[in-house]
Amino acid sequence: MIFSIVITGAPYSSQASASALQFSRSALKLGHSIHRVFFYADGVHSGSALAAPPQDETNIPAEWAELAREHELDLVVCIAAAVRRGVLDENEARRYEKKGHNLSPNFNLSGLGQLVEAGILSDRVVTFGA
Amino acid sequence: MIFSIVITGAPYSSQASASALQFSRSALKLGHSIHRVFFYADGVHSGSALAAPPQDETNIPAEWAELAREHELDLVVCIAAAVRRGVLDENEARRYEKKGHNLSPNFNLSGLGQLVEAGILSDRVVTFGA
Amino acid sequence: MSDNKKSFLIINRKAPYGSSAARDALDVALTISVFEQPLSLLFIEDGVLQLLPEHNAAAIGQKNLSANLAMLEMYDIDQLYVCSQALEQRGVRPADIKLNITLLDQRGIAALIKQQDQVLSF
Amino acid sequence: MSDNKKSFLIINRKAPYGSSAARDALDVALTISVFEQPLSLLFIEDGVLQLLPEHNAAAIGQKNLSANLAMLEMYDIDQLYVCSQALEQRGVRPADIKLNITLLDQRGIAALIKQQDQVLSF
Amino acid sequence: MTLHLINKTPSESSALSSSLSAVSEGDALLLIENGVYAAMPGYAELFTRLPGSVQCYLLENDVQARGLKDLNQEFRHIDYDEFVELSCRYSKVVSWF
Amino acid sequence: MTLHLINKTPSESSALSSSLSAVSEGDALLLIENGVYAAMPGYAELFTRLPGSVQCYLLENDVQARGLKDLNQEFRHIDYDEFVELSCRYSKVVSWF
Repeated sequence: MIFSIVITGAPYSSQASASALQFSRSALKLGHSIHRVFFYADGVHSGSALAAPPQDETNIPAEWAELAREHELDLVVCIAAAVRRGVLDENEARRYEKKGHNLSPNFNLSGLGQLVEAGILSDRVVTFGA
Repeated sequence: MIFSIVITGAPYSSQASASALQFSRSALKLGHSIHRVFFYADGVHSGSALAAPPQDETNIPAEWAELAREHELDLVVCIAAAVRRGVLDENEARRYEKKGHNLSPNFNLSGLGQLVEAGILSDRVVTFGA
Repeated sequence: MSDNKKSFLIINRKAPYGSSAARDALDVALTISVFEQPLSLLFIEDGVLQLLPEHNAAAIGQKNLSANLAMLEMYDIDQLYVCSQALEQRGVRPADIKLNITLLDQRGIAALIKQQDQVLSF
Repeated sequence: MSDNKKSFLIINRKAPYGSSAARDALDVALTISVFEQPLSLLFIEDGVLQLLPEHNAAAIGQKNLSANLAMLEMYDIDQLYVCSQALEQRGVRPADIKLNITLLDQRGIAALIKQQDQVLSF
Repeated sequence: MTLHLINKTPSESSALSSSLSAVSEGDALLLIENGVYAAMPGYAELFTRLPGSVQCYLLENDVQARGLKDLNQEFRHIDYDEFVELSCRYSKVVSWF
Repeated sequence: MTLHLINKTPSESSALSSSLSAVSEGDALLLIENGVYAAMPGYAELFTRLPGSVQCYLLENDVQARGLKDLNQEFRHIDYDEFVELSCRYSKVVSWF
């Protein structure tokens, strides 16, 4: 089966990203493929490279990054949702003349087309909501 | 009257920060003082220097910064809530060995003691919740 | 399923302005329509409040949702379904809504969901 | 009000783990206690679910809230009030809760709020 | 006496019902943000059991933003300046969200 | 046939009641995150009107995290692997939050 995952909740204020992570690990372990993970609304904060949770708590952005490296996952952060919430890659930082950028290197900013394309090409879309 | 303001919702996912901004403007206009504005939980995202909302929408972090400059407001972002959510000043970025920092210069990271002290020294604490 | 077409349903359950959910949902709707996929929008619970006319969101520093709703017609998105019970509970008359909508009861909502390939909720 | 003392009430209305609210509230409670201010905690609605024993939050990659609750006793925070109706609605027996709590009905809750200088909700 | 601040619709959280059961004589309710929807005609019954000494207010900015008309007449519409004044008049503000 | 995913308690949002009224014969309900609290004894009545063909599931990780015991026996406890399998078995997943 081809899955895509949608996450609309931020780490800490919702369990969405943590649940999606566990679901994705199980799906991959069972031999399914994950076409894309799409981070929308407050879900974009899962892509922050600056998050520094206490050592004894799950570092959700780091765990997504690790899963992405292992399984070549496509982690897409909605660009419009991200930019207004202060999650920027180098390009967007330049465009908006901001001094820094904070998108974790394993994530990509892109448009809502990536969500719709995922819906078209995947057998199942599972949303983890805020 | 001495007010303090508490904000626990992020811009966009909640109206909390925008409402608090309007309340604070009115309070100052009416001659009251604001001892402190405390950003807690997802409220910490109001302190992001990287937020780049569309030009025709309110830039909430920028408006807080402007109000703070005009009225010498004490804008305090809860350090524990901020660090785990990826809102860092230069010090914390160094401590956690992160390449960038994103706290807007008009905000300060500090502990929950600042919230409690505000509760003790203010006549009214008004919370704008998520 | 032929030619990579999938039918999409967007469920709108949240009131406008208190959060970005209503705007997020409409942005997705317009994008689905750009991809020329069959699309329906369902407004239930507080989602029906998005359809009230004459917003003035400038009063709270936001943009009117009605501009986005008007885009639906421009994009020929005309499958708009509204929960009649949600209107009743809130004391909204169907005539108050200026868009071309189809009222559904619970049974109709369940049937609409059943027909779709993908359902996205907001 | 003498010597800069204010009485604080923290209202806990949210279930644990689904959001950070429960943990945030307890962190504030401990800080208020460090400042040696009079402090009460009120658990209503889903907030009473924080008090159930034997959490195993490692199953979802979080830390147990019970460690934080145990800190309350260490800090001598003993004014713990619980809405009896909220327990009943959820089928929780007061005996299921291992902390030293005082049950309150609606009238008692209103009276408790009335007495406070500052009320913080989570 | 307490000013109760409610910012959620009756169906998006239990904020309103919690506040209604925590009200004392002489308190006030102020609906803001999505809370203003509770003044729609369909929800009138929720407020019928409030003591007569409890004043009810709506934040006009949020009412206008949402295009609301024909709201519950028990509620007085106020602006942000009056919101600040109410916060002064009552001895504390309790937020329900 | 649809798998309905609910992640909120009955009082923190209308997710559960919305999902219950949108269920068709042969669908399934899966409670996750705070949604699992709905299987507490006090809420049993909410599920009595479901068609018998609707299967009900609880995500065990979330049940354990919250220390829940003596839950509604109509619900079968599953782990994440079974959650994935259910998502395959039903033709789509609808999330209520």
